[in-house]
Amino acid sequence: MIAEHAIILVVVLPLLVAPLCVLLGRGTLAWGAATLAVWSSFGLALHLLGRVLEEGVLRYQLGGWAPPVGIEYRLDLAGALVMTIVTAIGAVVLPYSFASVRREIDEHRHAWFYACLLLCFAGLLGITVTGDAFNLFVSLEISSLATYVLVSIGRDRRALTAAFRYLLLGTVGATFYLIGVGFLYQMTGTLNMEDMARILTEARPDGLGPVHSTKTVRAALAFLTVGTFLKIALFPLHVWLPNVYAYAPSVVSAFLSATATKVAILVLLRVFYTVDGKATPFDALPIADTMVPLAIVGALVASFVAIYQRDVKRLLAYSSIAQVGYMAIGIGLATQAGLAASLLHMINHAIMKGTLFLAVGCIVYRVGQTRLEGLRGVGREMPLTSTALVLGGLSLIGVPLTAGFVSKWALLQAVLADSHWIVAALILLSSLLSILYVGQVIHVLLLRKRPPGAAPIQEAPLWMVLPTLVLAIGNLWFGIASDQAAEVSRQAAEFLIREVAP
Amino acid sequence: MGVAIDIILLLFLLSIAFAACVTRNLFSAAMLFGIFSLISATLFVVLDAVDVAMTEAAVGTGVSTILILITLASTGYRVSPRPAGRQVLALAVSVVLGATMVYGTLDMPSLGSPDAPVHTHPIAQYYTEVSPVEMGIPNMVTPLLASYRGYDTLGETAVVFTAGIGVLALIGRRRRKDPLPIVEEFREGGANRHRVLRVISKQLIPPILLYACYVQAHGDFGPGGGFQAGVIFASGLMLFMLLFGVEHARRIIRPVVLEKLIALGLLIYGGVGLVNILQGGAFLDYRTLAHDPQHGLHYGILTIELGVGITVAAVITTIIYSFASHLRDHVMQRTLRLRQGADAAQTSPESGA
Amino acid sequence: MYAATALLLLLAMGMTLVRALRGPTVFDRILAVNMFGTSTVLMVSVVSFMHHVTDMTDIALIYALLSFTGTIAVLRFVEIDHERREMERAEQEREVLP
Amino acid sequence: MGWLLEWMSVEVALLAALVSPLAGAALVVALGPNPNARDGSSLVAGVVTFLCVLRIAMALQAGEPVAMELWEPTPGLLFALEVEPLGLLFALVASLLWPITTLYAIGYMRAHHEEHQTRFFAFFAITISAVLALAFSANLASLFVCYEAITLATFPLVTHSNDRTAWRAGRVYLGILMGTSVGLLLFGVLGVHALAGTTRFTPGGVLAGPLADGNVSKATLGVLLGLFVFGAAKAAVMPFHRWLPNAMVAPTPVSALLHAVAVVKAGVFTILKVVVYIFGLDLVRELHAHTLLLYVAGFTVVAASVIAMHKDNLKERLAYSTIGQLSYIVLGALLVAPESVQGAGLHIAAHAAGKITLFFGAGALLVTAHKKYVSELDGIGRQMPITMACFAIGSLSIIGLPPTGGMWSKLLLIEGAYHAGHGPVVVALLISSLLSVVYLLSIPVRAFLRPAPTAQTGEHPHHGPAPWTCRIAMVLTAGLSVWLFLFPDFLYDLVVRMTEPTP
Amino acid sequence: MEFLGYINYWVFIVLMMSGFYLFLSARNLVKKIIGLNLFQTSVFIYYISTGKLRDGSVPIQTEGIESYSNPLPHVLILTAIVVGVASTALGLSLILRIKDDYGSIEEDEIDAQDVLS
Repeated sequence: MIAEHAIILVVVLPLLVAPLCVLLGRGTLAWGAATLAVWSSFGLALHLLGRVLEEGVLRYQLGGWAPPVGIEYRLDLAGALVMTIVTAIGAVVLPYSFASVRREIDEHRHAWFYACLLLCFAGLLGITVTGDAFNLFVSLEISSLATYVLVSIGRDRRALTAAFRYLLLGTVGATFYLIGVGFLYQMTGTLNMEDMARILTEARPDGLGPVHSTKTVRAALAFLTVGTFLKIALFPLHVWLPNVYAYAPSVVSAFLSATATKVAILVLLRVFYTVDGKATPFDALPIADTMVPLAIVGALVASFVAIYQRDVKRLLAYSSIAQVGYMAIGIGLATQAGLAASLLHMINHAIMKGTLFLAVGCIVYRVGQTRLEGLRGVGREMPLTSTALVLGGLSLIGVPLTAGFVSKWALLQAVLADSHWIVAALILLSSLLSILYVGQVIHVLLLRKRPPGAAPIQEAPLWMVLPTLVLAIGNLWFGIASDQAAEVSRQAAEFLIREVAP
Repeated sequence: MGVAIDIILLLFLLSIAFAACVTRNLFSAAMLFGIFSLISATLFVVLDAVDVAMTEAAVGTGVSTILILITLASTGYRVSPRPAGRQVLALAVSVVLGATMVYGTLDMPSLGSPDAPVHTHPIAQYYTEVSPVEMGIPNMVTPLLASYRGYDTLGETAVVFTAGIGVLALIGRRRRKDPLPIVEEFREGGANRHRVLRVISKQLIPPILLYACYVQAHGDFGPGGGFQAGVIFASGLMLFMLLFGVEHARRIIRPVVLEKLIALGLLIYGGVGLVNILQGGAFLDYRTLAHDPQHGLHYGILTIELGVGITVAAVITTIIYSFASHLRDHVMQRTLRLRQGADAAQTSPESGA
Repeated sequence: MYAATALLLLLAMGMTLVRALRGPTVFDRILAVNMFGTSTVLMVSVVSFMHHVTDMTDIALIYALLSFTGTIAVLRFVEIDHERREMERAEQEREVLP
Repeated sequence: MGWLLEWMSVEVALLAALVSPLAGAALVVALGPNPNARDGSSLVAGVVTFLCVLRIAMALQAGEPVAMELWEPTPGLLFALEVEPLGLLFALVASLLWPITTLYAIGYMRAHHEEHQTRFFAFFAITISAVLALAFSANLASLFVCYEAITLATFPLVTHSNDRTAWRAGRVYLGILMGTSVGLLLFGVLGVHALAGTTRFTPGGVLAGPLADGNVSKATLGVLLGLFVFGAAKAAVMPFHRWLPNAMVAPTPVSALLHAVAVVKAGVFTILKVVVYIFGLDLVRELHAHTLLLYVAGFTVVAASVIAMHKDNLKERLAYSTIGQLSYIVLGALLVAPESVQGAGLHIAAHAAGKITLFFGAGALLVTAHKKYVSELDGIGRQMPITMACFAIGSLSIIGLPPTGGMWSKLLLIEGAYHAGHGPVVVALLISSLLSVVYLLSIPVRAFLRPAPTAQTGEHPHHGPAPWTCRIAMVLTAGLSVWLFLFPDFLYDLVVRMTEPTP
Repeated sequence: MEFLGYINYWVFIVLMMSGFYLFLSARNLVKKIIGLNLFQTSVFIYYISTGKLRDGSVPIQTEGIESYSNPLPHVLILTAIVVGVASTALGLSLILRIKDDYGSIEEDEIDAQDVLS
């Protein structure tokens, strides 16, 4: 029975444990319930990934109603991949959160915090698995609203403005998405993605060519794309991101940076391939011509700005914008290799950003702040944390034998396969910039001396260090034995592209 | 005739939107927004969307406007002038947006055209022709909301739940050991000076609550359902709060109870789905609930509507309580500060300068 | 017949709208909004009879209830704001006096 | 002794050559608390590694193909090993000198009372593993990965002393090596892959096809060649040479093995490999860019020698000498005459044997007599005769005089330059050799012929000879230089096979 | 009549533009929220317009009525309204907290304080 319903349980379990957390009321109990829910989701996600690899697309009719009438859950390989990333990061973050949350969030808010974390988690998973364009909007809003709360629940007042700005832009993005879906609905009469894709290729009732060539559908695509760009934080729509990641509680920064943008990218893929796939959006709109330059400029500008940041979390946030740029480049190429590289980078970026933010969280736990000046020499006294930080940093730069290298390599290859020499050179330039900003952090943490008279610092508690190290080792593991991840992302890309082929 | 009403209402909307853009006074902007919602709700009635009209009226004119007003009461109505450069930029972006949309409308089917894909797609017929027979429920929106797209509604309930938790987490009153010192005039709170208003309005509260129950139960046959009922229920409680003060209202339904109710509603909804799975059906397949599938559907829809109603009523009440408490604390602190200042000024005249 | 009623109602709504837009005092606006709500209740009822769908009267009822509650709420918050301004004025006077 | 090695299959030997240094590193860490066992295990690992490389050499001599594919994380990034003559030569040199250096390091580190010796030996071993993997890489992609691994593994060695200068040097080191490799070398690797569809080292090169098909212009290929020459900054072609003198803050065994043999040779090795197996000699000859690059390398040769003359610090003088000598090899590669390429290959071995001897000498002076500067060395030969004698032999080898192996490689280089018609290069080579006579031979001359500064200061009048392990190591390497003079045939065969690919 | 068939869409576009303009140009946070709500409400009007069927009736089954408007957009907008009010409530409570912590709800004054800290 569980196998049959796994696809829905993976989303619904955390969704329903969230109110349970509130009923339980106490922070520790809520934490326990949340951890159990997330871990079982992780197990189910692995199970689903295996099945998708074996059997192809999985389907589930919610309420027992056949698709265009009811909502359908439809899990393809790309979805399963992102789902696995999200649940894996969740499974690592939750044990970590116990100590960190106690330090950073007021006691009476703990149960609410875990409830919101679960809702955000469930919303993100819902996006990965849904086959219905409107249901995607609902899931998006669940995760977004929960995110706004998560960001602002800490004690830093700057998180409030960050969350507010995120709320405004996020709502605009979601509304754009809604407009796009509305246009598509008007031209197709359905909300099911596959049904939409089918009708888009049909001839119009008035006999004027296929539906996808109408101006309405083009406008719809434009709205969907811009709305999703906002969620992805693609340059120049990234303004909300740095402060959100910088001032949110550590656990939230780690979780969001590793998952939220990835899921948003999946939404983009859904728009481009699953919904509009057969109409090949890249022909209808100048997407590649705008997306690749925006992405590359974004990667450069963000890397450059990151160098001048004096706050570690802000620095990492800007680097996230740059990394999102890489993924967007891969998608903008509109080739299978590019798409596969993007998906692979998605996995790897989740691991490395997760590592880095968790490691920074360990430091925050002991030091209480993230300004670079205040962290001089801290790494020397926290050897395990700084090991994780260094590994994550190397991966971010893209040093061989780390995860970051493999995906950057794949991306560069995809770029060069289309002879975009300048793009490749610019990607390398932004990698060079990443050496500078990562080097700066490592330099301050490890090489500078603690100011005289500073109180000695201990290593963070075991339950925080252990998850951090697990992810850090993931960086190495996916750098050395990355063939499986690469194979899965290649297959996922192939599947998405094959959907395009008529 | 419908078209004429439609157009006049749209003209009203346009004038309000322009006024809202131009006005410098936040209070009038908020009031205009209220009217805007009211008119659009009327427009929804003209466009046959009665359920939406009910919700928009309850939410737009009711909840949103009042929340904005409470916020304004504690933040003030002052607005600093906007720099011109920013206005030009905003205008440019809006025009680009509008141009894209106009471009999009060029190929749209005209309003109400029966040839539009929205109406020719088989699912449209399914919802209007098969569904009443299959479900035995005259209001086509209700089964669509609660069963065909019941999962969306679960998500919607989760969103409401999140909002409730979020507001609690942000401005919910801390369970502090030392509560704020209470200024005596505020202890009673509410409109205690207006005796007549109090007496008259008090009589209105039970009908409102009763009416909420009617809307909850009658959703199968007419406009209404859990969400609308929840909002109406909450507005009844809000009336009570306005008349007798938030402290009193908090004693009637304790915030802790509300918090648990928020969770309970969502759990009821999800629980139905899990029971369906245990019964061997798909998630939210109510037909498994009874031997006769139609009965099962009715049970299921009633139960989840109840869940929605509970969560929504609890969340809206919680939100309004939290906002009102926040405002009250704000006013009280201010008064205390001023009093202390006044005392200090009286005792030592030099310090005032 | 219904059409004529509807048109006249729309006229009334338009007039109240002008008041709501022009103000000039807060109480003008509040009154206009309240008035507008009442017209809307009537409007919905008229539309309901035009369509022969009696269920719409439920909506009219809700509008009426909310309009009442809303007006009280608005007045209450205006009152609070008024009190605050009084206090501020008192504060300023005290600062000016010494 | 062939029978001794026969029982091991070639594949096993290949893997074992890479794994045994790593295993050695693990052992070193595990045995850290017990210095004797730790250092012993390090030595044993070195010997085992060398034997494995020998086994591979025997297989190659016998004409067996030695290749294996490890894994392919993403398409185009294939980790594969394939042994060819040049790689074998490099691996032989590195693996032979590793146990010797270890022997030396044991004495040096203990006499110098260095801290963190466990860490030192562990990273040393990891570096060697990466170097061997680089030497055996079957394609540019895996070569690049190894190249970066070497940079990272040596970083802790450069910053070993953990003081301000060390960290500053570390920063320059990492900055230049990482920056050039990511910015230029990686771009070159990807460019090759994009143009040729493969990065496999193929006799005759892989880029001639795309050029013939008109997919790429000569100018682009010239730029590509430039990316490699400057991108492999470990070769220290000016202007990317500054990391090498900086890296001299590391303990002397590091300078000796890594910054005279393994790391810097990884750079020139990369360039040689690229010229021979990616571009192909014929193709490079057609590119106008190669002349330009040739003059850059030639300038480096002369300039480095001039700078070396002005350095009083012994290790820095040797560092600049290394820069010059490395550019000899780059020159040899870029001259693209068969003789010069052979000479370049041979010079990898000859320079390694010579320069390591010199560094051993410098280290012995530092640890025994606490002398860092050339000007302090007057008359020291009488107290440390073995050290200074070996130093003299090493100097001869670098200069290219008999009875040392350096003579053959220089001869081949000059011959190649002459055949290729590059007169100025011949002149540059000769000038540089003359200069090296001045800056290198002057040292043993001072040590033996000048009188000691007779107890003016009275510091360390009788410090005695260097530690015995150091002396053994020095004698071994000096002997190696001489042996290369007497029996160059084995290596010569190898380099010839490189330029005349077996069908 | 063809022109009238599009007027809903175009008016909705103008409404949406004004809402978006208010959202972008305002620096007062509450005003931004009001603009956002106008923007969203206009989108709701658009959705409901798509479901309208000429001569169709309220989608509640009644004797003697054959054609009904499509109820699907109604359901979608019910959900969207709820989502809208949820984010409005969250936004406003954030504003209250910002007012508490910064003492202002004007964007540039808050930014100025953030830069200083």
